[in-house]
Amino acid sequence: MIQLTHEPIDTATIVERASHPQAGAIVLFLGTTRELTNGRQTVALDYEAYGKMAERKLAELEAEARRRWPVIECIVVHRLGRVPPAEASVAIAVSTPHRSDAFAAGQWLIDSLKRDVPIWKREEWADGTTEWVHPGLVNHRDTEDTEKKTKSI
Amino acid sequence: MIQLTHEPIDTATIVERASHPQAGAIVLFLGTTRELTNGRQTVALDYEAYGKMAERKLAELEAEARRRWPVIECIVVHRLGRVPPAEASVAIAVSTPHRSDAFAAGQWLIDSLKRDVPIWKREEWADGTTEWVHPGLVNHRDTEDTEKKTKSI
Amino acid sequence: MKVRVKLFAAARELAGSDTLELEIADRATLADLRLAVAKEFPALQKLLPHTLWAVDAEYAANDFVINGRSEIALIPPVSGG
Amino acid sequence: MKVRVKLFAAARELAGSDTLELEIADRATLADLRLAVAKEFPALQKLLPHTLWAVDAEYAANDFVINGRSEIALIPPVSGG
Repeated sequence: MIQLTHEPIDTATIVERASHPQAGAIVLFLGTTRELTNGRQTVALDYEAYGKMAERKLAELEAEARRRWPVIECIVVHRLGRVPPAEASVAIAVSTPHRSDAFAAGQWLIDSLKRDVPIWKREEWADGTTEWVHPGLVNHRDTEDTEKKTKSI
Repeated sequence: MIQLTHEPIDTATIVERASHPQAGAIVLFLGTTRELTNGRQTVALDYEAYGKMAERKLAELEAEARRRWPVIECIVVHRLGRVPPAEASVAIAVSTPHRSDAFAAGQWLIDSLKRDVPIWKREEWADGTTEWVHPGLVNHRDTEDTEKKTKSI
Repeated sequence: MKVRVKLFAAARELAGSDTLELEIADRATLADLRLAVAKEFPALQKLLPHTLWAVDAEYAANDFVINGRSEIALIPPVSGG
Repeated sequence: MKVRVKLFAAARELAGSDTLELEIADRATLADLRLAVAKEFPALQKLLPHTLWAVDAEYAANDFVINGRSEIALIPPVSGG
């Protein structure tokens, strides 16, 4: 089951859905908003998705995980909009007969989600500025910071 | 935080305790009672511990996990007594700044718990018999089953 | 041929719009479209080399030949999770 | 010297008790204790080679010299989780 939602993620319901009499293991992964990144304070993260494509890619990831591992239940939920510190932006739950498969599938799902699914986060910094996170791209602000650091050495 | 309990494990509270503004990832592992083992039906598992030593070993495992990984919160709860199918006998939650450490620490904790902590389970089979699980020991009943299978081929 | 390109995240903010409209040649590829976007929307020039294309909600290669019916989206480096 | 040995799981069921009481020589080791248990409690003979010892709630080696004050437990292969 895959879902994009603007509501806070209800982990208890997700664990409930992952439970199954044939399962010996459930692994739940939560990605949560971290308050500090390289010493800068985050007020919130703001998530945007290409909804139709994100849902399709998430469904493909679930299908592929089921091909690779003996997955019983698989739940992937990504929250959109503003996510304050300590709250979850993503939840992945996998149940399998034996635990090593649940860990492997859970880790593969979050790694693949972060690489392939068209969802983006924007940092909302404590100084009031915002900044889209696009890995591999050096933004103007980061360049300035680097220059300042270099000069001060 | 480590705990032995005779009550059902409250996973929502455990996830709540693992949440932290410095955490970017939480991994929750649940070991749940599986209804079928090699085709035989389990009515429940019954867990017994050498309580004082189990608590000490669990505390050692938490301390060792904190030495090996940048663990923010670590919760290990093992249920004792009768655990019906689909319910959790053990819950391990780890929060870390980044996700790979949470997966590694969670997997290490459950692997180590299963190897080192003096807790035992007894199978309560659907046919009314019970059987302590002692890995590496071949019990009389298993031997009979193997002989039957061998003869029937 | 007229095409629309859906934009997200920094691309949307840099362009000041969630959709671009461009005229391109019939049988143009996504590679051709990238050049056209860079020319007509200079604000996207720095971002463009780092983007992928999606056609009908699936990643598509640069040599994909555009038709008028498909939904085209510019995908900047993703950061979900 | 009198020693008590705590039992768990199949060991407890096989012995029909959660504690054994034995007389052993002063300065006997856990290896000596294992032999004494095997001799006095035949029901445990098949299980004993697969067990570990704990002294004061910590795993202990076979050459550990028993004193009268320690809590000794026989630990069959564990199966928690």
